[in-house]
Amino acid sequence: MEIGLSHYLVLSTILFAIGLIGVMRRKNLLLLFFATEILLNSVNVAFAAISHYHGDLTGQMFAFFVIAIAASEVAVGLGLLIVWYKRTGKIDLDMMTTMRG
Amino acid sequence: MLEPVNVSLESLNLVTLAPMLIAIVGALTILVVDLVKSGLNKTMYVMLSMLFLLLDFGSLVDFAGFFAQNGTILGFFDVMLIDGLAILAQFIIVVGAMMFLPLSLTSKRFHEYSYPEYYALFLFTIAGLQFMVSTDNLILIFVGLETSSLAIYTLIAMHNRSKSFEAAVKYFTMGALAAGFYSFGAMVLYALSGSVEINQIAAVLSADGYSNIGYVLVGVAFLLASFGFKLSLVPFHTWAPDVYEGSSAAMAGFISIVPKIASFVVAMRLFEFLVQSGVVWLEVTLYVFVVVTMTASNIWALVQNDVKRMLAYSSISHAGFVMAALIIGTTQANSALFLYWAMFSFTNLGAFAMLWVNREKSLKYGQNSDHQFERFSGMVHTMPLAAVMMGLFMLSLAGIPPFGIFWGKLYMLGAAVSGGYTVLALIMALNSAIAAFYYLKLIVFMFLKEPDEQAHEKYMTNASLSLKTIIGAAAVMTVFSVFAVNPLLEFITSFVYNSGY
Amino acid sequence: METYLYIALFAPLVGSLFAGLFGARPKTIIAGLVPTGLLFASLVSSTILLTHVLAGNTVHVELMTWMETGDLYIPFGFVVDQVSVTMMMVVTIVSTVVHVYSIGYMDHDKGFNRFFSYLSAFVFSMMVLVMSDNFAGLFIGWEGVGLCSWLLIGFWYHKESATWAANEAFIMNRIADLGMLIGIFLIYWNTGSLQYDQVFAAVAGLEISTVVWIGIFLFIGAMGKSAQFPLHTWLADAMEGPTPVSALIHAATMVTAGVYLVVRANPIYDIIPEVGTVIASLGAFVAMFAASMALVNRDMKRIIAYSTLSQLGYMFVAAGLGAYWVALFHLMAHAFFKALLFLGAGNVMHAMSDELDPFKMGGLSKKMKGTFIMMTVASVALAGIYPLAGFFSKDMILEVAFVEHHYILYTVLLLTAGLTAFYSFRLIALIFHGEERYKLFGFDPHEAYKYMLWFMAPLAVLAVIAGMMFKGTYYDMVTQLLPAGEYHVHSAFTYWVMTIGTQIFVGLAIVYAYRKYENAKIDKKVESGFFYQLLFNQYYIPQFYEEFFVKPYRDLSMIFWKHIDLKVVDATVDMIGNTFYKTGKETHVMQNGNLSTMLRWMVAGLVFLLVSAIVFAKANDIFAYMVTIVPGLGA
Amino acid sequence: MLDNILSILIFFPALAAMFGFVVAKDSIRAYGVTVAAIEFALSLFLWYAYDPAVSGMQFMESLPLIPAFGISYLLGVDGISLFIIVLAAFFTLIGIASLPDMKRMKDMILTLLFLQMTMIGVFAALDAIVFYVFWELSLVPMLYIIGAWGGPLRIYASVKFFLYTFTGSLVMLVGMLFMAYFYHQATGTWSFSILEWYRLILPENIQLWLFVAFFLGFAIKVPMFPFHTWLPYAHGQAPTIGSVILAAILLKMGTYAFVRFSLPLFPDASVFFMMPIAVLAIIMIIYTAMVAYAQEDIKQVVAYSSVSHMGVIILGTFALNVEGISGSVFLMIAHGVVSGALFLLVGVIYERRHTKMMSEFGGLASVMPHYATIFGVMVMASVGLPLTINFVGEFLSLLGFYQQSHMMTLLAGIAIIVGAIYMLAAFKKVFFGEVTNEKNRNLPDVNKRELVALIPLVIIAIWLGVYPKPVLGPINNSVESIVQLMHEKAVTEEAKARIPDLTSTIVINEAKEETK
Repeated sequence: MEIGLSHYLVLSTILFAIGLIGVMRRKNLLLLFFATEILLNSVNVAFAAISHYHGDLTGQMFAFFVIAIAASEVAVGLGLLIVWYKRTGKIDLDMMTTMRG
Repeated sequence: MLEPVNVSLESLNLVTLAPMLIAIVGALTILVVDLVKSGLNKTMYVMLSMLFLLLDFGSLVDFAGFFAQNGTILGFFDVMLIDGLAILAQFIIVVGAMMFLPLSLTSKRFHEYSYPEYYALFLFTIAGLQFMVSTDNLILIFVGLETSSLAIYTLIAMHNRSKSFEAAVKYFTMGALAAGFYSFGAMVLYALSGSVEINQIAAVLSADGYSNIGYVLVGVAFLLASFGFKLSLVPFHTWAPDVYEGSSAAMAGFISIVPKIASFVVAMRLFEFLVQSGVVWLEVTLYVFVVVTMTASNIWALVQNDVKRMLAYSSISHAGFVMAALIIGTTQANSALFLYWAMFSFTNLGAFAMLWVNREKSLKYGQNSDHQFERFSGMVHTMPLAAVMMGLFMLSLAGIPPFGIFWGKLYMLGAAVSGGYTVLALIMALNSAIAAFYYLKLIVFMFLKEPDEQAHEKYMTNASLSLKTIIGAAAVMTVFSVFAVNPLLEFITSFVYNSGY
Repeated sequence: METYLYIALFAPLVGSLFAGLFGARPKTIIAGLVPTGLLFASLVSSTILLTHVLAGNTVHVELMTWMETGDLYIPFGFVVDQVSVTMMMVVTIVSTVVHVYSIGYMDHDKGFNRFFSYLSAFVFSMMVLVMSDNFAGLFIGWEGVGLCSWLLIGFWYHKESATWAANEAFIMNRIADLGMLIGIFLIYWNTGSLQYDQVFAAVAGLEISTVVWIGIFLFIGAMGKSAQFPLHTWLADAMEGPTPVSALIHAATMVTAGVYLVVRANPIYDIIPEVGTVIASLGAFVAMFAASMALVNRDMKRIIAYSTLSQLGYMFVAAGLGAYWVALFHLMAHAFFKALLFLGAGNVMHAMSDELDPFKMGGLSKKMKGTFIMMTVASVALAGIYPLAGFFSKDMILEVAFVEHHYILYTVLLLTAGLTAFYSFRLIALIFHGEERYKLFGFDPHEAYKYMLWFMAPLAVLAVIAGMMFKGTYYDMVTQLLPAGEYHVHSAFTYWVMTIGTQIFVGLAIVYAYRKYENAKIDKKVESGFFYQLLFNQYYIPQFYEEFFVKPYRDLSMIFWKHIDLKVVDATVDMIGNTFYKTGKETHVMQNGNLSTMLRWMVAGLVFLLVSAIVFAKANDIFAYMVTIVPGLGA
Repeated sequence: MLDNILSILIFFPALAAMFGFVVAKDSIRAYGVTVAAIEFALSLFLWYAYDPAVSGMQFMESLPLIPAFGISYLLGVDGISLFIIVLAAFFTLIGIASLPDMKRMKDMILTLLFLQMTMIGVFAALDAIVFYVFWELSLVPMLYIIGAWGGPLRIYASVKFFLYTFTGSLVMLVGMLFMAYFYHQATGTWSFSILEWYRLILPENIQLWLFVAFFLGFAIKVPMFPFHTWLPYAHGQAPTIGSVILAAILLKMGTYAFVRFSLPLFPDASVFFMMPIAVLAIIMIIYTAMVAYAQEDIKQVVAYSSVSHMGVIILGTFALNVEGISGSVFLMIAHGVVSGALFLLVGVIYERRHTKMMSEFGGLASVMPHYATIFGVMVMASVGLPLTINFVGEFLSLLGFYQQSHMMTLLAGIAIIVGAIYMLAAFKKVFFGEVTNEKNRNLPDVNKRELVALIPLVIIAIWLGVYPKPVLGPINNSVESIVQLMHEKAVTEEAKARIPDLTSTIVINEAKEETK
């Protein structure tokens, strides 16, 4: 069986779904960040595959930008996480409900 | 084998990058100055940033003149697209930034303003947003979006209160999810069309006759979800109230105006061609979004106990109102969007600035939030002028003529009526009536209730000359907006029309 | 002549305003004298105008425009012609007498000044009513007398019964005024004018049904003012006002305005004899109906009021049968003797410290000789004994009924004449004859001031001679304007039988009344009888109105307010507002502050979008699939 | 001066109010009275300079405001608006002059001056958007007056007043935009000028929809049944001055707008909706009169009586003939005078006793005879006694409508009965009988300050009742031109038949003028 574009796309979709489920289920902030990374990277897989399929480099370029942005996101996110942890000693999402309504 | 790169510098038209570069250079300059000599006063940084923003503004004026004569400018591998929308949006972004920046010159000391990084990040935000609006390349939009967003997360967090961290984390996490949606949506469109340029995608799709409509819709659904987050459409709006509450009033006001106009422009670029080419699903979905966003957020705003949170919901509602322009899609509607947002900027600036000057350093015992309605009880007795100002802003937000937002509302309703969306116009009109209730609530507290004797609240503790000036300017704009409407409208209409929207 | 017209019209107004200046101050005699003097001037002017009219002229002036819009043009126009001058004379004579009388009668009243202001204002309104040359002007006077009547009935405003009666009178009149107003509208839209001359000229050319409606609505107006059944209850209650008021307003002048209206509108009613018959029938009914209530009543003023009502019925019979001049003649004669009767009653009341029950009086003739004579004269005139005024006017009405072949009406009226004589002399007997029962109740009666009696004398004289002396002159004058009609029974024999028979019948009634009531015996058995109770309670009509109109109105008002306005209309509005607010309250918990929930909302939104997108894109396929799995869905 | 007199009339009080912020508190009443007196003098001058023979707009001012969207600052008065403007200036003057001492007097006076700007603006505006601006803006000062100086439920009442009217007028705004859109369709240019709109002939079905949209805005303002429930609250809670201005002027905006917008713009729809509106008007007249009768609070009686009278005005307006419309316009002024006076009178007693419950009073006629007299005059004017101002309006309104429907007029005529019932009952409860409540024993009669306000009103109420011509004449001329316009514009046969053709009349009138 040859691996075609659709396989990559299915893989990407599955990864994205996993990411989504992670985003919804995770209560640990760190793991939540992991889930968002999975989301972004699933798209990268698809971009690379589509780029190859179209014979066009734009998709790969997009993937690179996504990687870069994901990296900076992690930087900012972890920074926030650390500060949060320093202030509260927890990284549990359920503790973060002072604002509501 | 790769072709040798052969690009002439002229075709790059690097000057199209000038406005953003000015902002980026400004940010870097501030950082460099800090490296050379640290511990400088915040006033220096504010004024430095203001200067760069002014330069930015000057370059925009230049572009505007150029556009008026020669039309749309492309540049930098045709990635940059300086059309009327881009210029109008950048005007609002830069002017908005210039109006909000002086709000950091408070009389009380706030943690974040002593850091030069704050100003650098602020300028990065502006640059990111400017990128976002002046391109139709999905990659650059993404980059611009994330640049500005990441900077804003940090800016919010720098307020250094536990609520602001919570707000930043919430905003950040949801933003990350939205970024995922965006990239997935972009991926689907790229897969269908082989391009990331919006106009080319449009061309390919229509040449194709929208044969893959199902996949197109999936892609559009993801993009819509992503921009729904940025534009705070219900149910992607949940971050907004918390972020507004968690950040300082100045920051909240900024978030309510400047990033949103950028997202509007991108949404116009992305969705309007689809609506125009008869993608009924998108039209219906947008219709539902507009109605639900306006109505639901209005209803939630009714029950708020905190003015800032109420204003957050009100901003959501206003965004929903303006989104109607995307459905109507006529030049009049798109012009109305810019007119509305320009008017909204001044009024909202005034309202948030009023909250900002009333800000206490820390929460008093028994207070849940900074700007509870009760704090404003009987304000007209203690601070009549301030109360009148705040009242003006509330009336304007409620759409009472002849104050600013009324004209935007009028023109938008006019566009809806002319576009044949009568029911939509009625729903929009009636929503204004619901909205009037919560704006009135603050007026009731300020004007109709007696001051709470026990509280001994002090208003305007955070005021300084620059803040007062900003508020005064906002009030003048709000009251005398009627004289600004015609020139603005003519300017906006010609720019929007010449950009093909 | 115009000057005299204006003096006749405006002198009372000036008097009223003058007295009004002193309204809130303690009694000033000048506040009574000046209006009286001015009224006398009005009387003199009226007399001059009368001579002018007798010479065959009329005066018609237009003071100024009142309303002018579209095709409508209403001026303040006044006309002195044969009919109006008659009314003017009646009004000014009676009111001059009443004014003078009131100076004495209201001597000790706190509201002396106020009283004269109201009284003169009434005269002014009445003059406007009778002198106007158009229906709108008539309506001004119409409502003006209503207002003054309200003010004067409720003059002693601290008395609950007085104010209640005042409001009742006003509101009942308003009901009728609505009819009048509709009549005016009908006239305007069909003839294009409200001026008498133009209307009467145009009315002949209208469809008969329209004229019928005009006639009916105008008569409804007349029914209110003249207190015809079923709008009659206010008149008896109006006796709460000071007695001079009863004499002037509720006997001599205002209540006859309805008759005046029908007489004035004779060209309309001439076209529609059917309506005339209805009016006459109602008049005859009221004559009998009112007289029956007068038979048993134990309130001196109410008895006279019912008598007035009964006489108004007579007038309507005449007017309804087309004998307008007869109606007007009886109106005039009645004004004189009825005013006299009331003023006499006023004297008695003064003497008896406002006691009204004649059973507590008796034998007053010794103490009050003048009053006794005058009241007797008035009663004789009322009973229609030759040669007093009542004979000429009232028997004429009987003849009219007979000649016009309305024998039922004739019979009713004849019987009523007997009743009239009976209750009139029942009253006289109870008050002036028999034992001096008042002593039991500790009263110390005294005769009224001399000048009051002197000023009543002209009325007494008129009551005696008006019929005899003026009938011919009057007839010649009035028939220049009103349709002439000699109502003579063709056979002399019948005439004499009728006249003498009537006289004997009336005489017997008088004798019976004297015999029965001279000693004021109260027959318990009769009193507990059904008919007595029925009559005594005024046929239970006031109770009926209270039970079926007043109370339901009050209750319905309460229901409208408490249950409809507050609980339905307003509550709906509030409910709409509250729905929004409550929806907000219920749903804003979705913003529970938990990041996970927020993220889930976002994903839910995405899923919703995706699902709807797919459904939309695959709508046709899905439908086809549904058709296959659920056969019979139809394509 | 004359070219800009309307602008001066509108903005003079507003400017004066701004300057008034500087005036010291103890001198503010004198300042307010002076300003209002100047304004009133200006309005009288306007009346003086107005040419009653001309039926069209006078003192027109035009200034493009937002030409890109066809909005211009267009002002003008005709016979219909002239007198309401004078009345607005007059009521502000006597309102300020008779203001009792209260807390925050300065705020009150400045608010009243702002309110005056909006009131005069509404009646002088000939551009729909300018009209709308003033229309909405008038809510704000009123909200403050009711909400800050009102009774215990003042906040509820003021917010309800604001939101209710605001909601209605938003629908009206959509209607206006539609109208402008149709104008744009027909001519290719945007315009919100009412005079331009007059020239537009719309198909009937569009007229119907637009009529409904405008109707909602106007009906809530009037207020018509069943949109009237804000009014009793507003009146019940408002301070005296608030009720006076509200009843005398603000409510007239709605009825005025019917004459200015609904009739000439949508003649066919007006004919189509004539009967339904007449039914509403009759419900208003009878039902609210009955509700008024049930009230325990004297002010509520007057408030509901307002609604009832507004029913007659509406009925006259929808008579669609000169008699009816002239009558209704006249009745607007008449009702302004009379209800304004009645609210002032209620205020007099409220200020003395701080209660408005009728059960607290009784027998006041002997304690306060002058007060009772003035009250009595106004009660009689209110029940529409001839030779008082109200009668002229009511008579003409009903007379006018009689041409359209006999039965409806007969039912509406019940107004004169039920009106008498509640008014006389209330008058009786307060003034007649013995003085039972000791607190009422020594109440002072009306003082000079109150008389300053009341005497002129009494004079007007009688003067215009006896001699309405100076007011009725100009009204008539302008109404004639509107009716003629409607007749000419009417599309359907029925409308043509219902709306009289005045060509001959107008020619005759012109001939008359010439011979004069």
